[in-house]
Amino acid sequence: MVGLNMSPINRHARQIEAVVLSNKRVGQYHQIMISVHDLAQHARPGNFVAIAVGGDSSALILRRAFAISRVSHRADYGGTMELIVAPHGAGSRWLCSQMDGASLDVVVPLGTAFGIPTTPVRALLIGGGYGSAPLFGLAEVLKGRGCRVDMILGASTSGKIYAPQEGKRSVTSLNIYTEDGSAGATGKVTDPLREMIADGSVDVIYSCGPMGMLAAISKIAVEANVVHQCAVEESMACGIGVCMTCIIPMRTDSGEVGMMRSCIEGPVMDGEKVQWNLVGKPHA
Amino acid sequence: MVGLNMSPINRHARQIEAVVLSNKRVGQYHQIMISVHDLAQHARPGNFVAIAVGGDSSALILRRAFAISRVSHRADYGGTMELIVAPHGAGSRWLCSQMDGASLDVVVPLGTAFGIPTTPVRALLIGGGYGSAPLFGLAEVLKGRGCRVDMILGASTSGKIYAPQEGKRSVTSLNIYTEDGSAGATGKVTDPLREMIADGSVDVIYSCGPMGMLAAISKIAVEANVVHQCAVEESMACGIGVCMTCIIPMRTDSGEVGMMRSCIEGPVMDGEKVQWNLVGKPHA
Amino acid sequence: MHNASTFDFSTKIGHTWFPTPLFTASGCASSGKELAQFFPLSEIGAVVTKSIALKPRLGRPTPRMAETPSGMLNSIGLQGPGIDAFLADDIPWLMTQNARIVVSISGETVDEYSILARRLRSVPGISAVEVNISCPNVENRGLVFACDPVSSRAVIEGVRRTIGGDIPIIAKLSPDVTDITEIAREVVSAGADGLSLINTLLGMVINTQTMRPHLGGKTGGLSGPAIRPVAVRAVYQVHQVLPKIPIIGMGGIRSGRDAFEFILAGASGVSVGTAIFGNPRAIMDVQNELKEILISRGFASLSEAVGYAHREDSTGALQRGADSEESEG
Amino acid sequence: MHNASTFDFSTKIGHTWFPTPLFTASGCASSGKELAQFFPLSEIGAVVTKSIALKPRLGRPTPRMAETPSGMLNSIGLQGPGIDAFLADDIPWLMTQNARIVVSISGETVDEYSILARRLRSVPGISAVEVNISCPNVENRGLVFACDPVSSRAVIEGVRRTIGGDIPIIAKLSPDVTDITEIAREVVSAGADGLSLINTLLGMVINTQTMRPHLGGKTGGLSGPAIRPVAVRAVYQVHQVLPKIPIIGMGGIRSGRDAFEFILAGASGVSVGTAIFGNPRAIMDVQNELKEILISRGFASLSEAVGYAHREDSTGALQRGADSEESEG
Ligand SMILES: Cc1cc2nc3c(=O)[nH]c(=O)nc-3n(C[C@H](O)[C@H](O)[C@H](O)COP(=O)(O)OP(=O)(O)OC[C@H]3O[C@@H](n4cnc5c(N)ncnc54)[C@H](O)[C@@H]3O)c2cc1C
Ligand SMILES: Cc1cc2nc3c(=O)[nH]c(=O)nc-3n(C[C@H](O)[C@H](O)[C@H](O)COP(=O)(O)OP(=O)(O)OC[C@H]3O[C@@H](n4cnc5c(N)ncnc54)[C@H](O)[C@@H]3O)c2cc1C
Ligand SMILES: Cc1cc2nc3c(=O)[nH]c(=O)nc-3n(C[C@H](O)[C@H](O)[C@H](O)COP(=O)(O)O)c2cc1C
Ligand SMILES: Cc1cc2nc3c(=O)[nH]c(=O)nc-3n(C[C@H](O)[C@H](O)[C@H](O)COP(=O)(O)O)c2cc1C
Ligand code: FES
Ligand code: FES
Repeated sequence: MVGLNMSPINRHARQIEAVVLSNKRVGQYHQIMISVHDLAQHARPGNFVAIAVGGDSSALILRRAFAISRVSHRADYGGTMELIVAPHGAGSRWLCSQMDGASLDVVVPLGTAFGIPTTPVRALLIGGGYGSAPLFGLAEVLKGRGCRVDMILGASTSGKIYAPQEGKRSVTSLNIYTEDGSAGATGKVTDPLREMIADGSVDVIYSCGPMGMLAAISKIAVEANVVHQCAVEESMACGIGVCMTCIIPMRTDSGEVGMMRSCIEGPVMDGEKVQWNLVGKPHA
Repeated sequence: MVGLNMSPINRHARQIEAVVLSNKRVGQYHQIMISVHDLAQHARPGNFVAIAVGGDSSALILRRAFAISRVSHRADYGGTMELIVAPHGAGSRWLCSQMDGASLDVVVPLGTAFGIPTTPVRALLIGGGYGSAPLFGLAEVLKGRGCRVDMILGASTSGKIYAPQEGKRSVTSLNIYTEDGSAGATGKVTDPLREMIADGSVDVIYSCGPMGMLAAISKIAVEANVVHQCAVEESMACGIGVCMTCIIPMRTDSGEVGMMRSCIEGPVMDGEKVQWNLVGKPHA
Repeated sequence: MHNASTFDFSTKIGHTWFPTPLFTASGCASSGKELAQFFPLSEIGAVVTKSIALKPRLGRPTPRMAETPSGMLNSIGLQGPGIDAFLADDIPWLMTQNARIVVSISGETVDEYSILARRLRSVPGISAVEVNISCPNVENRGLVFACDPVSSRAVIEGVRRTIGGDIPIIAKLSPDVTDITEIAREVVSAGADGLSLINTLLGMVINTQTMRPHLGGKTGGLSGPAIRPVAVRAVYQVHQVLPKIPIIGMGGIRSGRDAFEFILAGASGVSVGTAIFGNPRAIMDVQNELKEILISRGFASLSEAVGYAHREDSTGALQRGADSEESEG
Repeated sequence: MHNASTFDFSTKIGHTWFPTPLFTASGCASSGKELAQFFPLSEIGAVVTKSIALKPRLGRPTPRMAETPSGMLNSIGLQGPGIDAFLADDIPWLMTQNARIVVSISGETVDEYSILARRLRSVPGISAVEVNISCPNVENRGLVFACDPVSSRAVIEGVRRTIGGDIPIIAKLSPDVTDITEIAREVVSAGADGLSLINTLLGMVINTQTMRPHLGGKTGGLSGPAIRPVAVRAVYQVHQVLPKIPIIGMGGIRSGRDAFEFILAGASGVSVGTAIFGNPRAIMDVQNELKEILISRGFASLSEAVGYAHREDSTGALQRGADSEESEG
């Protein structure tokens, strides 16, 4: 097994007022840049933010979770973060409608981060839809550690592929799959997977995307005995570990099934331990 | 009694999308101009608008009522309406925070209007706080009919007196009273009233303001046998006559007490008929 | 895919058919007059009138309402003109509009309900009677009829006996009970042809300025989107035990999606109440949206969708349009 | 005008004093660890832990939550480590934080509650036990204990007998009953020192994509601002009949104004639950705001304000600050 550093969870989390610095449409997503001051330095690829939505008299009482896509430093604003937001329901649509200068109530940084290998490895990053968002930040870090970084992105259609020009610089290879063939190859990200990892040419897989995709990757990774870190996505009420709504069935060290909170013991989890067949199923 | 024309109720009411053309702070109020297209021509002094507040995912499910202050026509936008809004609770604060270009969901015009005399009369207009808003539009109409228009405005403090320069043109005399003496005379609008109407020099009183003020004016008007039309303010859930929350106890033609809807049988009501002592009291 | 012309949107309560499943909620549309300027009343399923009592009533003092998060409290106290004036004025006017009419009645004793039913029996133009039993029973320490199975049964039996077999009876239940299915069973076995679920929840707001209960009547009825999950649960529970009884679902409906939720839970009609206060055309909007959703999901008729959420979980089960992108909002 | 230094913010349940009336709501703060990084747990009245069962439980399948207008549904199914692991891990940790601890217990049978009480009896550092009786009674067709006066009494009697007289018992009631004052009287006469009002309302959301109940557990508990008027009403009703019994009020509290509303209705403590999910520091914010409001209204102590909305309507009555301009929002 590759040695991976897990960063301590939520130790630096704070509730802050973040200003929207820019909000651009990119395909079917919005690329939203917010100022987060010195909290930027504590964010690791895989961490997420929880944002209050709907304004002062909102009927939406829960925060919405979004992966931190990239962190940077701007001379004028200090630390900034980029989010890639799909306008899905009322909350994310509200967020996508916020204009430059709007102020957001954000709790950040939250959750586990992708484990970073201590030695250079060959990494395969697999993203589905907006799941690619945190992978570009991760790619940068991995490249900085001398890793080889291959990336596969997939989505139903080209507008749902998020692959910014700047991001591609950190990637050794990038392959795109769409189900309707509107960009890249026609098919799913799992199509080339077995072959790519069969010959032992990949040390670790990092993935982020829909649960079905993560489960399929996990199956293949387990068969090929490749480490697989995946960022899961379960409905979250609190995002900070107190409500128990976001649980994922995992094999514990004692071999039993345990219900782990994906907000605090995740979102990045060990794909091999997740009991994919038990997700959303009644348990004894 | 002076002959007064009551306009038919809500016949022209429509639900429209109105754009905010301007929003200025004036003392403790916001003067908000909205475009209402051809509905402007149907609005009469005393009518009100009902505005949805809080945006798309608002927890505030009821409309907020505001008197129409003035109606005008702008070459670029067609019919416009001006509202004078006090930032009171969540809904009115939201409205006051809307910027130029924001679009509002408005039902307009609603309710009864001040009766306009068919012959020139001597009219006294009394406004409390933002209650002066509809009186300036009324003053214009009365002046157009050759009436003498005296006005008394009152509030707790100067910032709550709304008396725009343009509005004063239609008024023969204007007297201001504040309780803290920060503008005009120190005292209440009712202080000079008995004297002003004692000598038969006033044919009709029009009033708009807090219920306590309207009740006090009514008492004096009844004693002096002067017609008194007042615009009342009761909490309204629907604004269109279907919910029965906004009722005011009135003496009916048969002499009994009836519960009249202030949204549709008001807000302009005959002060003499309102049973002020029964407002908010349990009835047999 | 079915289309608007072949789709069957009608619904049935007792022997009466309604062309659409959209009803006004009692007390939220008065007797229809004020809404008629926003849309033709004949286009919806029926106007359900404000609950009418035997005698004229002045109702409760103001304030009669308080807005609450995503809801409101009301305490009207059944203000109304009494049955005589109602029959003389409101029914004939509604008939001129070609509206279908459901008359809601309320009483203070079991007998009063029967007397009201007798007055309605021979009135032409009434499609159904809704019996609002969420009223205090003066003969039983003011305990709300709908909170007691025995009183609930007595009221419905009385109305059934008096009104005869022609006019359908819809019993309107309160959610403020330990087991709403128990009350539902009682009123159905007592002769109710349908059920209206739910009336408001008992609530209170304290005015933090005066430091007293805000409403003139102290407590009030909670309605609006805030209560929707409670209403959907009630409809689901009752449909489960009485799958053949038509239910008019209500509680916070303000979009076609909301109405669809009630239909899936087991309602064969829906009422729009509080949403009218925010949008005078709400019921028409809900009606159009609901029809569109049902058609786009491939249902040939409303009745096919009624109670669809109860179907067994099996791979063989019909999985309609689960990949569609309609918003949950 | 009193000021922060002389104002008495403390509250008492049984023989136990709490320095402030702010409690976390059970199940909304886990065992406190995750909140400790946002504020020191010792600053609030007490941490009420997630209801703990005898054995470890995995709980219900996901989805376990659905957001609803101004509220949410949850269906956790009392996932937890069981009493042994809880006592070994969570209590000692909370003690290192100098937090006051209220342990919430839940059982499936009357006996289980007693066994849990016996386990707690000799554990140092526990300020009170909250008995969550909104759980299905497996010995009585799964009927929720709190929905039945007989079962409610049996649970509290059992806990009282087992735990002895030292640790105060707080019974937590469900609003899903016809008459909450009846249950309140039963549990108080069975030995409860205080009451927690209210637990969640039973609700359901149907997923209009899958056309099935959205939650893994089908129904869930409704919480948040949406239910506040129901909770305030329950507190008001129970305080009216049991004015001497301390009540911890909860249901949608997210500001000092909301907490003040519960205090006026008759609560001598308040819990913050769902609001924590939207704002990790919510309970501290509520605590600071409540204190400020009470002082600005001229109360010398919290206890002076408890139930203030019940005072008689008379011109002689104290009318504090009715002209102040604090917002109702
Ligand atoms: C760790 C994590 C990271 C995420 N990162 C991103 C991202 O980078 N970009 C992005 O566009 N989206 C991301 N999501 C999904 C995003 O949180 C949801 O799309 C969003 O919450 C939907 O809110 P809504 O009001 O628009 O939709 P609604 O469907 O109206 O939301 C209703 C409720 O369901 C919850 N919910 C709905 N969909 C999801 C979902 N897919 N996952 C979790 N909760 C959901 C909401 O939080 C809300 O409480 C992430 C989710 C998680 C848990
Ligand atoms: C016919 C009419 C004309 C009005 N004209 C004006 C005007 O020109 N300018 C202006 O500033 N205000 C006016 N008001 C008052 C205005 O409607 C309220 O200030 C506003 O509704 C408060 O809403 P909120 O959300 O800010 O306050 P909140 O107190 O949070 O509102 C809570 C609920 O109470 C109702 N409510 C609160 N205060 C009042 C009130 N004074 N009257 C009626 N309902 C109330 C609200 O509509 C809402 O449903 C008028 C009211 C009526 C009935
Ligand atoms: C202002 C108001 C008045 C009401 N009056 C009655 C009534 O007279 N009779 C009745 O059965 N229900 C009455 N209701 C309850 C509604 O018919 C309906 O059951 C409830 O409001 C839930 O639906 P909604 O959330 O769509 O309003 C009233 C509700 C409101 C808000
Ligand atoms: C996610 C969640 C879990 C809960 N778990 C429990 C529990 O274990 N025991 C309990 O007595 N109440 C539980 N409750 C109910 C709360 O303690 C509280 O009574 C209710 O949510 C109302 O308060 P609120 O609106 O402030 O959340 C839970 C509530 C939520 C939202
Ligand atoms: S979202 Fe609350 S515990 Fe994870
Ligand atoms: S506000 Fe509804 S009847 Fe007047």
